[in-house]
Amino acid sequence: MKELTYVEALNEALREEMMRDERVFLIGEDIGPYWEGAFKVTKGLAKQFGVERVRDTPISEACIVGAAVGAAMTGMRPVAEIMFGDLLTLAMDQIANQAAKIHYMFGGQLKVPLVIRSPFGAGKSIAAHHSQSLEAWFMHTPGLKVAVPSTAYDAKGLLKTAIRDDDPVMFFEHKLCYTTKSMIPEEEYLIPFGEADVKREGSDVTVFATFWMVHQALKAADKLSKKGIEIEIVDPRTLVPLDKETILDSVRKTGRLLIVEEDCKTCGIGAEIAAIVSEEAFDYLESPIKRIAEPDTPIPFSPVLENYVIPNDEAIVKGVIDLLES
Amino acid sequence: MKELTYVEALNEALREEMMRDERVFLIGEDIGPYWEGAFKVTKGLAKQFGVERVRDTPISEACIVGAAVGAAMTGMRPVAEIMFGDLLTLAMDQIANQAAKIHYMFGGQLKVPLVIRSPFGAGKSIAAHHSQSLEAWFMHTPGLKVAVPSTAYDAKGLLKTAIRDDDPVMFFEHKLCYTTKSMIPEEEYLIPFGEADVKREGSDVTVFATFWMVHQALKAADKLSKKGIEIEIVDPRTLVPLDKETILDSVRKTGRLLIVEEDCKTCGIGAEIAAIVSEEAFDYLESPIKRIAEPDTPIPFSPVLENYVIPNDEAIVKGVIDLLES
Amino acid sequence: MSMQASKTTGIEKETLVTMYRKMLEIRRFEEKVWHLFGRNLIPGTLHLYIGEEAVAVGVCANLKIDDYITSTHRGHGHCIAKGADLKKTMAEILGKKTGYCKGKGGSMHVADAALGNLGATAVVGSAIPIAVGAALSCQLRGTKQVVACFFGDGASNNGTFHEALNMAAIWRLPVLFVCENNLYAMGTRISNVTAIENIADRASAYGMPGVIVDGNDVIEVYRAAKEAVDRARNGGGPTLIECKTYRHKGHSRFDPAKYRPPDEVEEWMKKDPILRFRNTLIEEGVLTEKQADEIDRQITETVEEAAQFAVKSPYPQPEEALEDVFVKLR
Amino acid sequence: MSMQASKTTGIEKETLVTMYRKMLEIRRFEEKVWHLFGRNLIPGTLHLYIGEEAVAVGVCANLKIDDYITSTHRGHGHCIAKGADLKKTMAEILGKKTGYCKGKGGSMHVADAALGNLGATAVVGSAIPIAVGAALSCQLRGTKQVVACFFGDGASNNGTFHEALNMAAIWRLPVLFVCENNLYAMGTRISNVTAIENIADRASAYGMPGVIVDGNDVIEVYRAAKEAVDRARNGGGPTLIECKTYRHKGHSRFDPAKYRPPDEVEEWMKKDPILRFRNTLIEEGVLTEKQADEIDRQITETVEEAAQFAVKSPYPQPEEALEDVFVKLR
Ligand SMILES: Cc1ncc(C[n+]2csc(CCOP(=O)(O)OP(=O)(O)O)c2C)c(N)n1
Ligand SMILES: Cc1ncc(C[n+]2csc(CCOP(=O)(O)OP(=O)(O)O)c2C)c(N)n1
Ligand SMILES: [Mg+2]
Ligand SMILES: [Mg+2]
Repeated sequence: MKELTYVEALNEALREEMMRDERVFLIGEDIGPYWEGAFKVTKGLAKQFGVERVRDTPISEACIVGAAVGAAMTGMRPVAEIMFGDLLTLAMDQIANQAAKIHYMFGGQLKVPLVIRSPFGAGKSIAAHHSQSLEAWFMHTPGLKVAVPSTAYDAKGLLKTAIRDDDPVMFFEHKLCYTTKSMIPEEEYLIPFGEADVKREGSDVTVFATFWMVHQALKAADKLSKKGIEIEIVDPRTLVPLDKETILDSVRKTGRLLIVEEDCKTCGIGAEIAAIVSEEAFDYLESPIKRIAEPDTPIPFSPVLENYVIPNDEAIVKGVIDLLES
Repeated sequence: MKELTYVEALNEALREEMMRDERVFLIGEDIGPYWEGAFKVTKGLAKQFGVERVRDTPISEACIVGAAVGAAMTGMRPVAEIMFGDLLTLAMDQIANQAAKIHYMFGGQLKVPLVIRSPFGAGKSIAAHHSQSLEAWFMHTPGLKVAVPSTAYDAKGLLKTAIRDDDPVMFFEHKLCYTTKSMIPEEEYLIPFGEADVKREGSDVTVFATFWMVHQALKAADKLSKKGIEIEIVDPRTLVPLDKETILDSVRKTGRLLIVEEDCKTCGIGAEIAAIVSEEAFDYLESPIKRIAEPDTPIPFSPVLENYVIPNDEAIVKGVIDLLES
Repeated sequence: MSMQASKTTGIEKETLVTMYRKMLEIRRFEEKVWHLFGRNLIPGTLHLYIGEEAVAVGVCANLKIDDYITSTHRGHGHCIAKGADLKKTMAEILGKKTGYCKGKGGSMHVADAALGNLGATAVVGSAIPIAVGAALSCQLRGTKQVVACFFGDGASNNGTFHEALNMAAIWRLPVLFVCENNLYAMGTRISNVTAIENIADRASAYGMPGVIVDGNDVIEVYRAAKEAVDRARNGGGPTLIECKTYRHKGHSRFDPAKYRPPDEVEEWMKKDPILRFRNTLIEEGVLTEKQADEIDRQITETVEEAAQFAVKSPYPQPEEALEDVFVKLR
Repeated sequence: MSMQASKTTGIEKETLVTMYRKMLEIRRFEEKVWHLFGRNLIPGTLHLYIGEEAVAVGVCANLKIDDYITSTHRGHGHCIAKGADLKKTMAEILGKKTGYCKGKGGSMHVADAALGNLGATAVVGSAIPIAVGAALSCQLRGTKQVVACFFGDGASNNGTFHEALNMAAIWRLPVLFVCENNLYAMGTRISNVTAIENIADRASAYGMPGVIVDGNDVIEVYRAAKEAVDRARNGGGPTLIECKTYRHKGHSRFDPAKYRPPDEVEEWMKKDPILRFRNTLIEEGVLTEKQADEIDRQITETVEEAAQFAVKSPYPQPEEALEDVFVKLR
């Protein structure tokens, strides 16, 4: 075992997969030897594998994804990096109309084993164009798988699985998770898609959380534990496929659900979780489902404002207590 | 009063607003004198107002929206047409990062009084690239208003309101609604945003529906009525702002909610409605909320397949009965 | 006619006849499709390739079976030119289970992937980056495959064109950008929405060769494509080939195309690529009138069989709509 | 030096001095910002304009107050060149309530809309279509306003560039596309990702004039912009102006810019636009050394005051995050 940051874990996953399978190559802006990724995820890879396999591109997001789609369809296994999740907006046709639909539209003739890596999340004071969390858009796009690792351990195991998957995978990362650390086994491991991880067990309230919110929930759990309240934190790890059973089982056990999401509330990922649980575990619910999310605003720049919109451990503590009192 | 189709009603709204306010102009592909809109919504307008105000563009969706944003910021009131909702994917940066965020990001200094018209919906056997319903993406984008008229009457009144609104409005239309008809008053009328319309009153089950699903629900209502079941059909008309109160009031009355949506189920607009109701009217619910939606697939071409994925009146009848029996 | 006489020089007779057959196959196929649509047997809409056959055929005649193409909403011609089976193509257009895409794609998406057709996209311009990616793949895998990317004049004003041509150029990728300039994008005259006359002139913005050819002359298309394919295969990078052509019908099956001046239509009808090629082949002694007629008869028959097959084929089962979302359902 | 002597000819002394002041204002402002960042007073990141001042100033000197500009992530210079108040600019960068955007925008979005700055966008290339729309608005409203659209070399490979330049050209819109080619997009040398050497040469793909200027020579920029502005105002349509320049610092405040060869950096440092302009002004007798020093002293003071103002200004109230989503909350 060794301790790695989330960035290092991602880097290790890329390196291992590139060594294992020479069809794997990386394409994106400033991922090569001069910058090694805006968040350094591709550090050392251009050096090791050459600039042919770690390709710096022009600022052409649509074509980065489109080229990755074309390469994936013809025998390669590209991992495209879009520097910020907000910039996926420039490639939505290639992602949602092409990558997601090609296997289906052509009746299964073609496949698109493609990974698109991109970071989401606020908290770095880089304002409205660099801070969004758009997971919900991609969950709402049939044909895409969606991974959302919250820890370094999950990041490595899920990225390796993503690269070996035959379908297009939106592999989202979180800017604030990049510096978090996990113990990583020396030996190789993969984490299957569609298996939620209970990040903490508890019996009073189920807390659904992803990414940075998992870490906030863990903090909240410690505080709540001191008050004698035990929350169970369910981290889905992949949103598509979604491990509904683990979520439902937990809710059936606790009878209460608090959803904590970093995206803006309306039509966010939490809406789907709430809908599923109210459809499928209605009779187990002892109180209304509650969502804690960002308000429906763009992300503001000033830290005072930004901190106000991002849910934190305090909000979770309060939310759990409210739920138990309702 | 006169009977107009949805297309004619939209056309009349555009004409009236262009006559009223010379800042209003139209921009899009093939909306001018040669084609008059893929669905003929702009019929006769180039002739009446000239090609300066009804501008045919190159196939440059991002720039159509971007140019409309720039014009809106500088004193004009553009109405941009994107020929199919699926093609909004090409303009997502301009829509979601620019139009939606400019007022906020610049602290209220600038405003973007822009309407983007685009049709959604399946049912015309034009396959995966021309049949999507992506309302949920835009509901999940703070800064945008979202209109979804189901009838000719609503279409006209809402479009006029949209054009006079100071914020960017995503004005979605539905391909199958285009030929539906309403009685339209001779005198001018506007429909305010954020006011749902109860398309049919009933006491047994609340049915939330938009667009073509409203028409399916109305058909289902007739069938159910014959069995002695009265459903209440709530058509929100705008998704942002959303008239939560009318929905909640109806659910408080009926105790049951069936959501009928044409988009694919996961993270669709119905998820948000389900989440709201289970948060805010939990104690009134006599049975679990139920969603009828498209499955999580792209829209297939062959009518046999396509009809299978689109919810219809039969599915609604069954859904209502299931709800009452659960 | 000495000019005509030199036309086919240097091209093997077999190639010439094959190209003629393919063009005619597309023509008769499209005519059949037009007819079936009129009989309400084809759901949705249709974008016919009639009049533009020389482009797809002239280009694809230079491709090997494992070379790739990308196609468009007006894709039947590309599909057939790359060698597709007419039965499965027709069945797909009719929405049948026996179609290439099992009825999931239809007219706008019909493709035979096994023959290197990477699919027909209905989002204008969206396949241009995909073609670049396929070409990158060829380069990375070190196979000597090439990619031919078909798109319309209208597509050339989309951002994808720009990003893709630049990327292909900087990496010297083995790809042909084949612009089918049929003068219109739906009802929009390309000259009304494009700042310059020739799309091929945009090649200079990417430092790649740009060629303009008479897209109704299959020999010209063939020669230009040959040069570009050779260059691409030998590491010389991409080429932009603009083929000036014309669609005989409206944009889609519903379009009467009233926006086109009648004399323009008439003039282009005279330049019918199949008629011209037939005349050339006969004048140059490659085919006799009789042989040409016989080819037509055979093809008409094959097309008829394809139609029969398609009409008689079953529709998919409704639940098949749920299949093929992912490679393996989990 | 006779060549130098002719440089400022024909430009009013007042204009020259104003330009010099503005350039220096930007420089001293940016230095201050750099310093405040080091003191942890600036949240987020920073993209400094140091070294590129001649571009924004040379262009904006030709604009009236009601002309428009669009700006980028590297936007402080544009903002100040268009006349913004230093206090409110600085306050915004520090995230204060007194800033232009009430703290909602920060460094990457600071803009004074009342002065025609349509905002700084942090999505590279995304303001190019917006500039086209503003120019369309000018044309439709029949005001003789023009638009200057600033963007980087990196942006020129984005699809928006292509769509926007074509649209501006077909409608002959009053817009200047000002490409600030500082040779790099983050760590990427533009020559590695662009198929041709000069971005201005892409103008020919849109049938518009393309001009290359020394972006470190404010007089050259001024003259090129003047010609383009005059043309635009008189209905002559758009121009693409490529200004070859260099950023003295890294891409962002965190970037040591090790990817740049030291001798390249050194060479460009010698071409510092402010030093050069100062020398020209003194040599040509527009300013004395003393006057130039005095200007610097004044500006340093004003910048210091702006910094004081910003540092002392209050942060917004947290709940203000909920305001300004819509024009009127409903
Ligand atoms: C990105 C995009 N914009 C608009 C449309 C609607 N549309 C379908 S075909 C077409 C015209 C395409 O013109 P061109 O590229 O010249 O091809 P042609 O039809 O002439 O073969 C348009 C506008 C679309 N499918 N995709
Ligand atoms: C569309 C887009 N892609 C990538 C980024 C990340 N990014 C920010 S600045 C930058 C470089 C921009 O280069 P250039 O346009 O030359 O402007 P410069 O920074 O040199 O002034 C990049 C890649 C972004 N903000 N937007
Ligand atoms: Mg065309
Ligand atoms: Mg640059």
